[in-house]
Amino acid sequence: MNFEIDAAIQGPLAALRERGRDEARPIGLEADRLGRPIPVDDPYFAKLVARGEGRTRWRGPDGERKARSKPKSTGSRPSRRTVKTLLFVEELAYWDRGVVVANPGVGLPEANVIAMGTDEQKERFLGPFLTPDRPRWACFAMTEPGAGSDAAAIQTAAQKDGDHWILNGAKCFIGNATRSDWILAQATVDPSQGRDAQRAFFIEQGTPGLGGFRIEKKMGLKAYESTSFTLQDCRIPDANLLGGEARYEKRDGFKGAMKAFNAGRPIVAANAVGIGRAALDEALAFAREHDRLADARVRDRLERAARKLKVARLLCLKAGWLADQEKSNIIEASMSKLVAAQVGQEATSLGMELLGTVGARGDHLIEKLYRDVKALDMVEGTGQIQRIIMARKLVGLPR
Amino acid sequence: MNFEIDAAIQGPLAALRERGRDEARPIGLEADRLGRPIPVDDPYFAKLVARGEGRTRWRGPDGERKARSKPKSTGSRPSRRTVKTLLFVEELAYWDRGVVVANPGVGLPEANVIAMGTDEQKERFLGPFLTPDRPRWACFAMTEPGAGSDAAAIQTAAQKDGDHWILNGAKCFIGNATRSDWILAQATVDPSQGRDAQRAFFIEQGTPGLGGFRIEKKMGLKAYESTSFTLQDCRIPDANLLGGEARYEKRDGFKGAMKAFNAGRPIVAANAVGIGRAALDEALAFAREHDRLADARVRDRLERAARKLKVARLLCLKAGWLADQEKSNIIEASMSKLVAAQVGQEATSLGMELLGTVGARGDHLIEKLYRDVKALDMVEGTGQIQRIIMARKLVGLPR
Amino acid sequence: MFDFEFGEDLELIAETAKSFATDALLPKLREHESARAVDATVRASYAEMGLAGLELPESLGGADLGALARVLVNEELAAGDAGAALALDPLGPALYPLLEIGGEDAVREFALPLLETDAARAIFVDAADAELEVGTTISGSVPWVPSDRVDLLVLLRDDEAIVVRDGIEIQELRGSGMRAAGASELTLTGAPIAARFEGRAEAARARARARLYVASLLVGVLRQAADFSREYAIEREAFGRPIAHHQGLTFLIVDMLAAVDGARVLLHEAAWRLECAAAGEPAAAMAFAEAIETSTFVGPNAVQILGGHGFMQDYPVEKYMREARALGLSIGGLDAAREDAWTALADAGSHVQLSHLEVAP
Amino acid sequence: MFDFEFGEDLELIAETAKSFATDALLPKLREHESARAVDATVRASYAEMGLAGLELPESLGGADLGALARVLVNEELAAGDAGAALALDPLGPALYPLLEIGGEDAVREFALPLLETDAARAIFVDAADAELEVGTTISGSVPWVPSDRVDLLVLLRDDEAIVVRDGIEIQELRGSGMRAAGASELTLTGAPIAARFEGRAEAARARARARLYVASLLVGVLRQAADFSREYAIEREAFGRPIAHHQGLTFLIVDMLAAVDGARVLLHEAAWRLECAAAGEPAAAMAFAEAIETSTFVGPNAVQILGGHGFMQDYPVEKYMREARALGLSIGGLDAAREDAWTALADAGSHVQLSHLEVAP
Repeated sequence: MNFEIDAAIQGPLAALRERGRDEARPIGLEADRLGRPIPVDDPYFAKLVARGEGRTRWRGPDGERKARSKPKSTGSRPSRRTVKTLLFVEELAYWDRGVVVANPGVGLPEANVIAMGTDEQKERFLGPFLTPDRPRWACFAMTEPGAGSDAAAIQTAAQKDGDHWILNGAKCFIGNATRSDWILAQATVDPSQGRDAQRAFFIEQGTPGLGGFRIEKKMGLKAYESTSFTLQDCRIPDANLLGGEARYEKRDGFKGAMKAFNAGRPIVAANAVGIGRAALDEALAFAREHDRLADARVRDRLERAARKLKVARLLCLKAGWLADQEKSNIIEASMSKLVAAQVGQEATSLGMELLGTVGARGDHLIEKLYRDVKALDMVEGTGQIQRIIMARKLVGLPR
Repeated sequence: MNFEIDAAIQGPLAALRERGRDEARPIGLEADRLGRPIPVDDPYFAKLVARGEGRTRWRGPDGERKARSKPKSTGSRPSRRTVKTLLFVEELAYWDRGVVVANPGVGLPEANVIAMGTDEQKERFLGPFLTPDRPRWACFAMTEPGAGSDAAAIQTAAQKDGDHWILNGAKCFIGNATRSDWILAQATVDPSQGRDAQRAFFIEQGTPGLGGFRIEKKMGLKAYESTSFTLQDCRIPDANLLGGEARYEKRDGFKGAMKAFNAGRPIVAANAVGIGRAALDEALAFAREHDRLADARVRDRLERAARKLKVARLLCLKAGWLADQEKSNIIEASMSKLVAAQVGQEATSLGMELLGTVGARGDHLIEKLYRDVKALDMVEGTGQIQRIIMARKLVGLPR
Repeated sequence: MFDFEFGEDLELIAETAKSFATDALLPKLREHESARAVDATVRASYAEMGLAGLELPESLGGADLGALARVLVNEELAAGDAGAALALDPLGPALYPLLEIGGEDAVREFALPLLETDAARAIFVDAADAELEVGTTISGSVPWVPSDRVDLLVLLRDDEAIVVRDGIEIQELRGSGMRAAGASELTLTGAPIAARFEGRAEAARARARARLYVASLLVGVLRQAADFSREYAIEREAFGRPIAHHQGLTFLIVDMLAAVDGARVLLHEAAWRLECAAAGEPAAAMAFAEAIETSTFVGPNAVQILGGHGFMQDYPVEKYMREARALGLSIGGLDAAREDAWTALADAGSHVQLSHLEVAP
Repeated sequence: MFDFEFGEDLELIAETAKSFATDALLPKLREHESARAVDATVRASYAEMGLAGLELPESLGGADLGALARVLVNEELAAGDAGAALALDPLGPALYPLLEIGGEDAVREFALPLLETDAARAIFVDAADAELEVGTTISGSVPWVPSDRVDLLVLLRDDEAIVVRDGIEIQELRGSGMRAAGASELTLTGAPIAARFEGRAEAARARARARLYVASLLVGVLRQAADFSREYAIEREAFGRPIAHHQGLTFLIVDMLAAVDGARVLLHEAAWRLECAAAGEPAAAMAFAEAIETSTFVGPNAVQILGGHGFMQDYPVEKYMREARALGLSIGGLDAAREDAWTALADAGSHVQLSHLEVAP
C-alpha cells in the first residue's frame, strides 16, 4: 500500500504547474471574460506547437511502439501510466480545464484511431500530427441533440452507396469541430439495431454536406468551442470508415465508442477534482486574506471541501491504478466519476458561499469554476448513467 | 393567510401536554427500558378508560352524527378538523408515539368501519367501544411478510365456502393484535387481480385458525406490541365481510384500505414532527445545561433541526388544511410524509451528535427518539412510495 | 386559525405579476441579460401595473400592501427573470431601512423622488456585504450591487440606516447573474452622509424585510428552475420513455419540487408573521436560510436534468443555476441568516415542554 | 508510487479476521448482544488467532504490525459484530497513549499483564468525552465506556496520558450499541493516578491512532450494513421485480456503496500515512469525520431498504443503525475530528498554487 507520488513525477507536475499558472489560467480567464473560444490563430497555440505540444501519441508508420507495449508481456512491474495521466490531468484542470480541451492535438478520437484504425488511416489522419506544421485539431462526434445519455439511440444515418457512405444527421456539443482537420463521427446503419449497427467515420473538414456549424454558448468552459453541425448527404469514401468494414462484421462496431467512454471516466473525475481543488485553494486564500479562519463555519466549509475532494481523488486514482493492473475497473471508474463531479461542484459552491457578494461580481476565479465544473457531471455519462453502470455489477440491474 | 393556533385549541393542547409529560412519557420510557409492550393489565390503561378515553368516534345506532356531517352541506365555514387532529397528534407524539399506539381504542380500522361497515357491523364491532367496560383494542391487518410497500401484492387468501369465508395467510407488524377484540384483516379472493380482489374481514379474537402470534422485537416504539400471526383455514361468517359483498361488487374493495392510507399520511408526518421536536427540545436543553451554545456548530445543528421541522410541520398542516377544504391533497400528503420522516430522523441524529458519548449510554430520551422515529419512514408507505405517488401527479408516472 | 389561502386580493396581484412575467419577461430573458437593462416597452407596461408603490403607505400614495404581497409579486417576477425584477423596482429593499427606521418622512424625502425618475435605482447595502468606514463621511467599497446606476444608497447597519446620494463611484462588473439589473462595484471616498436614522429593533425589522425580498426572488427562481426541468424531463425521451419516468430521475425531480415547496411555505409564513404576528425577524432569517440551502440543491440539479443541454445558454437553466447561487450571497448570506434564525431558539425558555416551534407565540 | 494493494501479509490477516467474523461472530450477533459478553468458545478461538498482540512491538512479544493491520482487522471484525470486536480486544485504543507517550516500559508495566487475564479490558477515554478533574488524584465521571469491567483506564489529554487502575466505580448501562462489549458509566472519586506520561505530539499521535481504531470499526459496520441491505434488495421482490431494480432504490444503494468505499479509501490512506508517511494525524481525523458523516447516511438507509423488516430485530440492520451512530460519538465526535482535520489546511502555505491535497507531503 502506497499513496506517494513518485519523485519522478514531481518534476513534470511542477512543470505543468508553472505553465498552468503562467499561461493556461490567464488565457482561460480572458476567454471567459470575453465569452468566446480562444481564436484559432492565437499565438498561444502556435507557441505550444513550437515547443512540441499537440503531437500524437502514435509513433508513426516506422516508429517504435513502446507506448503501447503491455507491461505483462514484457514481464516488468505493472505500469503506472493511467495513474500518471490522472495526476497530470488533475493538475492541468486545476489551472484551466477549458484551455486543456482547446489545446491543439488529436484529442478524444486518438485512442480509438490507434486501437481500431487501419495502418493507412493512422498514417493519413494521425500522420499530420506527428510533427505538426501548425496548430491542428481533430475531434470525436458522438452526441446528438436527441440522444444525450442514451448512446445507443444515435440517429445519424450511414447508408452504403457503392464504395461510399452517405451520412445524414446532426451532432452537438462537439469540441473544436470547426477547427478540426477531420471529425470522427459516430453513425448507425440501422437505428433499430442499437450499438451493434454503429460505425465511426472520418469526415474531413470541407467535405460537402458537412455544415451548419454553430458555436454554442455555454455557461462555462468558454475557452474551447463546443459546436453543433449537420451532415446532409455527406459522401464519405469507404476508406474513411474507421477500421474498415471487416472489423464491423465481427460486431466490433460500438466498442470503439464504448472504449473511449470507459477510459474517459476517471479522467473526467480527475478534471473535476482539479477544478474543485482550485476552488478550495482560492477559498482558503480568500478566507485567510479576509481573516475569516477563526469562524468555525468557514473552517468546516473548507475542511469538508478538502475531505470530499480527497475522497474523490483517491477513488479516481484507485480506478486508474486498477486499469494499470489490467483489472476490471468498471465500478470504480463510474464511482470516481459520480463522486468527483458531485464534490467538485460542491467545492465550488462552498467557495461561492464563502466569498459572499464577491462571488456575485462575476470576476472571481471561484465564480468561473462554479460555472465550469458543472459540465463534468454531464460528459462521459451523467451521474445517473454512472449509477446505472455500477448497478449492473452491484445489484445485477438488467441492461 | 393565517398560521395561528386558535385559542380554542390551546386549552386541549395544554391538557395533552400535561398528560403527556406526567403519564405518557414516563410509561414510554419504562417500556423502552424493559423492552416490552405496556402490559394489557397496566393500571394506566384502566385509568384512561375510567376517564373516558379509548372510546369510538362512532355515535352509536341512535346517536347524532355531527362528527361526520360535511361542512359544505351545512354551509358553514370550512372545518379545521384535520388541522386540529394533526396538532393533537403532533403533541401526543412529542411525549411518546409508542404509548399513543398502545392506548386502548378502535385505532386504525375505525375510519374504515365507520365509512364502509354495515349498521349491524358497526353495532357489533364498534358498539363495545361506545362506553367500554375495560380497556379494549382493535386492529387493522394489512401488511404481510412478503408484501411491504406493495399493497396490491398481499397474498392472504379468502375463499368463499357457503355462507363463510376461509382465510389463509400470514400478517406482520400488526399493532396490538394479541389484545384486540377483533382484527380487521385484508385478504384477496384472487392474488392475480390486485387491489380489486381485496376484501377486509372482521376476525374475532379466539376464532379457530387465528394463531401463531409472535410479538416482534423492535428497534424502537416498544411501548406497543407489533405482532405477526397466521390464519390457517380460519372460517369467517359472511356477516364479517366489511360492508357486505354487495359493496365489493361495485369494485369498492380496495378503496377501504386506500382511504385509510391517504388519511394517514399527514398524521404520520405529524408524528415524525412531534418526535423531532422532542429531540430538538432535549438537545437544546442539553446544550444549554452544558454551556455549549457559544459553539457555532452547536447553534447550527439546532437551527437546522428547528428549520427543517418547521418546514415539515407547515407542509403537514397544509396537507391537512387542504383536506379540510375538501381539496385534493394527494401531492401534499405524500410530500409532508416524505419530508417529515426525513427531518424527524435528522433531528434525532443531530441530537445524538450533540450529546456525544451521553448518547451512547442508551438511557437518554434522544437516543430512544433516534430509534423510535425511523419507523415513521416505513408506515403508511416508505419515502420511496411517497415519491412514486407524487410523481404520478407531478410527472405523469404511469401506475 | 390556519389558512393557507392568500385571499382574493393577493391572488389577483400575484396573478397579474405572473402574467407579466410570463408574457413580458420570460421571452426576453436573454435579451435583457445581454443589454444589462430591461427594454423600454417592458418597463412601460410594468409601470402601468402600479407595483412600484406596492408597499408604500397610503399616506404616501402607495397601496399599503405588506410583506406578503411583496413576496408573492417577487416570486412571480423572478420566475420570469430575477434580474428584470430587480431592474424594474426603483426602490427595492432600500425602502425598508427608510420606512422602518426613518419613517414616512424619510421615505418622502429620499424614496418618492425616485419614483418620478425613469429607471432610477435605490440600492440597499447591508453592512455585512461591504467594507465601509463610517465617520462623518463614508469611505470604502461595496464589492457588488445588482445595478449599473445608484441614485440613492441606503446602508443598513445593526442599529442604524445611513443614506448616501453623492460621492459614489461606479465600476461596472460582468456580474454572475441578474445582469438585466446591471452589476457594479461601488467605491465611496469621503461620501457625504445625507441622513442617518437610528434604531436597533427597527434595523432588525428592515433587515428581515430585505431578507424576504431576496428570498422571494430566490424562491421564484428555484420554482421556475424545478418546473422547467420537470417539464423538460416529461418531454424528453431516453431509453424508450420520458426521462422523468426513469425512477432515479423521478425521485430527484420530486425531491426538488418538495424542497421548493418547503422553502415557499417557510417564506409565506415568515411574510405573514412579519406582517401580522410576532417573531417575524427570525422567521425571515430562517426562510432566507432555507431558500439558500435549497438553491444549492435545486440550481445545479435543474441543469443536471437537462444534461449537456443544461450547460448551454439555449436553455434558461444555466441562468437559474447562476442566479440561484448569487442571490443567496447577500445580506451576510447563509451564515448570518442562520445566526439570526438561531436567536428564536436562543430566546426560548429553558423548559423543554415549551415547543420552540409554536406556530403562534 | 501508488499502490492500492495491501500486500500478501495484510491480506492474509484480513482474510483470517473475515472468516472468524463470518463464522464465529455474525451467527451469534444477538446472543452476544443480550449476554453483554462474547461466548467463551468464541473467545478461545479468537485467542488462537493471536491478534491481541497485533500492534505490540516485537520486543514485547507482539507482531509489530501497524495501523494498517489494525484497521483491516477491525473492519472485518466489526462487519461481524462491532461490540464483539471491542470485547475481544483486551487493550483496544488504550494501547496507543501507553505506547506512543509512555513507550515500551509503560506498555510492559500496564498493558502486558492484561493479556494474561481472561476477559480483561483496558479502557481508553479521551478527555473530550469525560468530565474529570485532575489533580494529584482524579475525580469525576465518564458517561459511557463500552465495557462492563475496567482493569485499566487510560485517559488521553492534549498533552499527556494518565493511567488509573483503582478507585473506579462502575455503573452498568443498557448502551445504545456494542452491547456485546458491555456499557457502563464510570465514577472516579479521588482515584489514584498510577502513572502519568507527558508529550503533546505523542498525544496527538495516540489520538490519531484511537480515531483510526474507532473509524475502522465504524467503516466495518457501514460496509456490512450497505452489503446486507444490497443483498436483501436483490432477493426481495416488489411490483414484479427485485426492489434493487427499482431505480429509485438502485440509486440509493449505489450511493451508499460509493459512500462506504469513499470512507474506506480515506481510512486506508490515513492508516498508511500514520504508519509510513507524514501528516497522519489530520488524515486520521479526516477519515474519522468522513466515516461519521457516512454513518448518518448509510445507517438509517440500510434500515430503510428493508422497510418494516428493517425496524425489527429479526434482521441485523437496526443494530447497524444504532451502532453506526454510537461509534461516531466518541473522541469528541465529528466536531473535534473536523477541527483536527482542519489543521492540515490551516498549516498549508498561503500560496494558492500549492495543493493542500498533495497526496505526498
